[in-house]
Amino acid sequence: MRLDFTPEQEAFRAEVRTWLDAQLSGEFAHIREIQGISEGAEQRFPWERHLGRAGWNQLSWPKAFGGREANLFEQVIFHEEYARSGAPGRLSHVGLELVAPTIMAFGNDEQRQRFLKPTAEVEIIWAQLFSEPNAGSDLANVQTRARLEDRPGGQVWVLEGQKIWSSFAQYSQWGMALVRTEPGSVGSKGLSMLLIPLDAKGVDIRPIRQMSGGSSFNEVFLDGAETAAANVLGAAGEGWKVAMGTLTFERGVSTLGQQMGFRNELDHILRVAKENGAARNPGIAKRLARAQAELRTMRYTALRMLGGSGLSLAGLTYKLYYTSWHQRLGELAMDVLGPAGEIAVPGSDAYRLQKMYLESRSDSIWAGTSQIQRNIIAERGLGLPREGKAAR
Amino acid sequence: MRLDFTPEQEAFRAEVRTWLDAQLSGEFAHIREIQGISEGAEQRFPWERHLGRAGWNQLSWPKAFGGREANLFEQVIFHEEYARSGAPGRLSHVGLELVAPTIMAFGNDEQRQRFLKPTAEVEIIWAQLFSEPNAGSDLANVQTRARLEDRPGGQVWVLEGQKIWSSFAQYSQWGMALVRTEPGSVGSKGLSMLLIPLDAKGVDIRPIRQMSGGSSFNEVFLDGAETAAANVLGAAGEGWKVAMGTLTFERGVSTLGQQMGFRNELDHILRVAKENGAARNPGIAKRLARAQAELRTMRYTALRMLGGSGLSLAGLTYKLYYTSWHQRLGELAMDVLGPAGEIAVPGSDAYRLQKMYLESRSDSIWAGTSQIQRNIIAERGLGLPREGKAAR
Amino acid sequence: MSFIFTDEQTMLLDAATRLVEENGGSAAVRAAGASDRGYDAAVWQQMVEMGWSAIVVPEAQGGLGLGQVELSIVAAAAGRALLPSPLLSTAIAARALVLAGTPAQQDRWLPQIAAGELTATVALTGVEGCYRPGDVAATLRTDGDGYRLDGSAGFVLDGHDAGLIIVAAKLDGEIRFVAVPRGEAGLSAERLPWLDITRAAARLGFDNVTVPADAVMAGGRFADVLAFANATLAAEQMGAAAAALDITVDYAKQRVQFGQPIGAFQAVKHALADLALLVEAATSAVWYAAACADQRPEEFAEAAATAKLMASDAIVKCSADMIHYHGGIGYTWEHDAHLYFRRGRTSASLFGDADAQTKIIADAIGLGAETNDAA
Amino acid sequence: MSFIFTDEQTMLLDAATRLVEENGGSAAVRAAGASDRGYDAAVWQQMVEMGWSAIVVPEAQGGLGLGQVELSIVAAAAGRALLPSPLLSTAIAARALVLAGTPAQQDRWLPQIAAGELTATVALTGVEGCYRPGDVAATLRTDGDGYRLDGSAGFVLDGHDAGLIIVAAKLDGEIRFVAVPRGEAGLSAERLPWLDITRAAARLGFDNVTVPADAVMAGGRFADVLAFANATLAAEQMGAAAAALDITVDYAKQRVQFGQPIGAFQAVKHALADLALLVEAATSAVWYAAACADQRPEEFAEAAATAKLMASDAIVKCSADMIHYHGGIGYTWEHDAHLYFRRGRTSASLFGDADAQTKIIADAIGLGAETNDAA
Repeated sequence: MRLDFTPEQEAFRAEVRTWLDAQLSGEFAHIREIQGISEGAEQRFPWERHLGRAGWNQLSWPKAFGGREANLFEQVIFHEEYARSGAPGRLSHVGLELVAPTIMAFGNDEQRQRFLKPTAEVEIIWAQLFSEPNAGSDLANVQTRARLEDRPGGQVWVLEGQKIWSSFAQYSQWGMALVRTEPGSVGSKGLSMLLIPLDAKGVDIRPIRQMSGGSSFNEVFLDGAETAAANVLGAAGEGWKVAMGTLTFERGVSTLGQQMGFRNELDHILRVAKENGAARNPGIAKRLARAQAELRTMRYTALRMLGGSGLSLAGLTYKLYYTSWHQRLGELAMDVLGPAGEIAVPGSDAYRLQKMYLESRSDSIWAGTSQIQRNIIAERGLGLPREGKAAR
Repeated sequence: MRLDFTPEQEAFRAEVRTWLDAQLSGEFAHIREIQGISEGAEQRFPWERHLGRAGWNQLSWPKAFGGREANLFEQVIFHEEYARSGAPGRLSHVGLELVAPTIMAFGNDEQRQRFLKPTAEVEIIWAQLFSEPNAGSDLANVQTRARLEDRPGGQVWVLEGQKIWSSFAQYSQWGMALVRTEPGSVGSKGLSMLLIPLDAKGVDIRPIRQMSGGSSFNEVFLDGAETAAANVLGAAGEGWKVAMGTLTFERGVSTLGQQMGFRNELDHILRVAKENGAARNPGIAKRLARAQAELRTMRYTALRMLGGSGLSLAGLTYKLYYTSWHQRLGELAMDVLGPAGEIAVPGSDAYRLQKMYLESRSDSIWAGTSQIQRNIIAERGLGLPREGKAAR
Repeated sequence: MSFIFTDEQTMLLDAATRLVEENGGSAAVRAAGASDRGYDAAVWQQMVEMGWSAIVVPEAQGGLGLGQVELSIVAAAAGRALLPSPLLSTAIAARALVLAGTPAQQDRWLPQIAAGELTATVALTGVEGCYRPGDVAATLRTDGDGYRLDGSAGFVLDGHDAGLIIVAAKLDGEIRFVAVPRGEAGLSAERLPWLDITRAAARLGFDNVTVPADAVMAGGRFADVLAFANATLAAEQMGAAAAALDITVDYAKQRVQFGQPIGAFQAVKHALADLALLVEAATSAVWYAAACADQRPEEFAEAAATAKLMASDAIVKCSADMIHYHGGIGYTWEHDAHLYFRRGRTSASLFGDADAQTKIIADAIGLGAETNDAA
Repeated sequence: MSFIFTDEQTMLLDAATRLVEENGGSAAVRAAGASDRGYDAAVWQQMVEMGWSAIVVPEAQGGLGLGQVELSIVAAAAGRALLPSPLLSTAIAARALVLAGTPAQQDRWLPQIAAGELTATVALTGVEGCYRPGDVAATLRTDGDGYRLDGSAGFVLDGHDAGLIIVAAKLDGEIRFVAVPRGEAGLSAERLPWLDITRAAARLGFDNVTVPADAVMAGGRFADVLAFANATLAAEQMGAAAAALDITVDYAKQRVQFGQPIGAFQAVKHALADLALLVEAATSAVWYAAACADQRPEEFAEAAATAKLMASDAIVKCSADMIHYHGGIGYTWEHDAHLYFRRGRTSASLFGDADAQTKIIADAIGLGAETNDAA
């Protein structure tokens, strides 16, 4: 139980900070201004490519794939420094945090060779194509089909179906798609994980306007879209196993970066509360103090989760905890602003915080609804029995 | 949508008030001092018999059974005045509010003749013998058995089994017992509702000490207990139907009396908060105001429920609403008292409110747990589908 | 004592429900909210023809002389569909005229309002949107025989469009209402980019606006006007909350995941049951407040605050859960869930937020002094 | 940086778990709590033999010189079973001596404490049980070369039994700690009829108690002593909360209703999952505070307050739900659920309730002035 970093780790922190400061006061100074998860894509991609070329995107990767093999603490330090720098979150998140680890774990050498470096350097932006209109919480209910067909250049998978809620698919060149490759199969059997090019014919990507006004999510219509037969990750028919592997990567070190984002949001709210006098309302002050206490607690929970071995109860609870915290923070932000917060003039505190308030409503839906999270905590964490089959 | 009473109703109110004031400043003056649901039984029974002889216990009953056939508004008025008088709640509640209406609805003339008058006059105190150790929320899982046997004086039911959570059974002469009369039957089939004498051989009543220290509940062991064959309510085998009828009587006009009890508790807490300065804490003041708002709301919900026709959504929500309100009131009482409330000297504010705090924890358990209530609201009130059979 | 509608009230409810069903709907509501006016004038004309603009206007001034129960019936019906109209703003302004206006003022304005020839609104707060008397940011000063009005007002419903604005303004530290017709020189109005996109609110500016002496009303009714505003708004909120619940319940019956409707899962079922509690509580509180307005004025301030508190809880929670239990679809712009969610937040603060309402209740139970620092 | 126990810490945890399992249990805990002392001296002797009385005593005074992490390990283990002992009171008193005592005072008392020859406690509040400096109700006045102590103290853990009492008292308006041995003339102690029946607390009276000059300690450490008290109490609460959850989970796996274990119903399952969140949060906060105590003193005040807040939430909610999900059985005197519930309420207020803890956190994030009126 040690809180301090070693001198080597502190030296690494200095290296990260120096590098970030140099970039963000120089060529990429403008990048700090970008707020919100669906803004400023055209400026953010050059920055994310720059990070990849400097090796930061692949910090923890094995050296064989161009990584630095950074340990947990170095990763923690990098994410802390990155968030502290004020640079925005990553549009390339799906590729870096979900697809690349999946390729490392389930891909063959050829796939690793072909995809990892361009993914790290953000030459390939990835979309995750898992959910469907009728496969939300019930992910195994995938209906998108793929069949092998002969083509002059060799066999290809031909895809038919519709995917939805694909973050940033509108910017993506490739997608990782969970599809049904065994006709007539149901549930988690008969699925395969295909890597598919999105700039090909038969792919139609339509951004979904979300209730906050922006568009991070997309519908992806697959109507005869093709990908080479070799672009299956793991064996054909093992798609469910691969998908479950992908989902475990969601609770990686990047959660610490997310937390630093939360820290920035809370600091923003604190500043507003002090400026506009809301902090003098004892009820508001207590809620601010509680938000602070819970954010600190969350940080230590994340470190316990990352530093421990295996899937801990702490890890299982993490998403539900931050979801609830973040939605309450959104409400607190609006209460701090008062009715004036309902009037959003672009660039104002109210504009940024109102956006956060609205966007936080999606937290309890994506990446496993809060109900799915509670099922997982209860069944996997507490060992409670599954419900009768008919109720699953 | 009228809030006022007619002159006749106001005259009735005056009659009730005058009568109660006379009794409570005379012979029964001491009765106002009794607090808590498990205290002072020896003084309370004479009072309750007095009420019965004066006709108040059977106010709403048909004249044929000795009642006054009072309408809803007169009942509302009586319960308001009774609670306002400061007299304690009824130990004879089970007989008056549950057993008597069940006998009226399902009994035959002989049973009505025999039981109703002594029940109204509290010559018979009744226990409800429904729950069992393995039949709590799952009431249909009753295991207590009764079989008909021949005796010199005629056939009798002979009972074997164990009942539990019977309020005030330690004072009761008779019990209304849901038992299994068809050997081998399961669930809601094959049950009968028997009226059984409790002062006979084969009946062993053991008070259960509850976490607040008092004993309102009992275990009732039936080991060869007997009751005449005629003492079945409704037909043999129709016990479930009768039991369901009984449970609907729980949401009667007496809920208004219960509310006046809540009113007295909130007033007590308000007085303490003003005296000890807790009301100057803005958080406490807000919670007190909210408790007030919700109690007012509850009163109007109860009037809507009683004044409407049939089983309304308002009626279905009522128990869950007051349960949650009352448990929060218990917590608020303790917060108003502060740590000093943890030290309970008999007779002090802390003693009474601490008892209320502890006793309120049972609200969410008895008469259908909060989970059962939510199922009922969702399925009967909102028309949501039942779960898959395996999960029921 | 009676807890059911009269036959006349039931007929009004049925007619209102029909009107709203015929004119509501996602596309119509969105288009009306986004229009310059903020509502569809043809729909308002239908409401006028049904007599809604005349409900709270006394018969002496050509109105129907009905009560708060009737007003709440139509407000709740409109609230269900979030149907935009000047109903709420005009009714509150009419109330203010009835409460505080002189006979001459009432005779001048109320017949026009009842006939639907004039829409009106109230301006009760400054740009911060709080409703303590001290938050009023418009000021009257004497000028010859009359007065001049300066300052500003925020969150004025339909404030850019209404034909008459009843402005709360300070005269020597006391709040007085003044009737300011649209088009008066020095009156400016700017529609606000509001979180609620299904109704219009404006910021008003008063720059040396001429106020004749006969446009100034009696003082002392600020809290009363607010109470009527909140009781009426609460009815609207209650209707919206009930609709949000109903829509979510319907979806939960139809949406299948894991081989059964999601509404068969206890987690969803119990969450919706909890919403039903809130809606029922709001319903009780709203009708109780309406009945008090008409029959027990001494209980009305507390009852109106209670109704606002309960109805705000219901719409805020029902609309948040409406998003959640619809899943991804509920988070899209195209789905109506966010319209209810936006209405939830803005209506909860309009005419005084939960702190303001608990303050009124605390006053009523003798905690007044204690909660002064909480306001 | 590391988030796991050292081998030594793991051994301590295993040994503590064993000791508590062997000596806990409903009957033993109830009997010990109801005894005159409020604990079983034989069990305390075992703890002493395992070195628990010496954990926070420096090696110079015969202690183990270990830290808050080690103290929290044993406190959490004892908390799981609600096992009564003077561990908490004595450890906090030892902390107070280390923080505020003179070398002579430390040399006099700490070796006896480490050896288990002397139990001790702290008296930090008046009879109202609040912990602002102004709530201290004991007063020192000079008397010749020494002092006299008057006044009272409330909620003193083991205050009727401990051999030494470290009393917070006001001297010229400043809080100083004084060491008062049991048996001093003018010191009275009365065990309180406390809601918590598994541990003893007393009200102390000081009637002209003689306090020699060398019994008075340095000033200014009141908040520090409170922080250590809360960090240690939070560990105990966290252990109790985890036990309440574990017992309830076990019951939910076994209790069958409607043909399946109640733990298979989503309603129960999800409620227990929510409790797991609270327990995990408390766990994180408790170990973070313990590590700060030993390694980051500048963060300790906030971390201790956070731990107390999170651990109080966990024990209060887990114990209330423990009653509920056990059904009728959980409401009986014989079931242990109410012991956890009682501990939940009393421990949440002991050494400062949620308002007091949020005040500390608010101070740390620069909201100090703003929340003065909330305390």
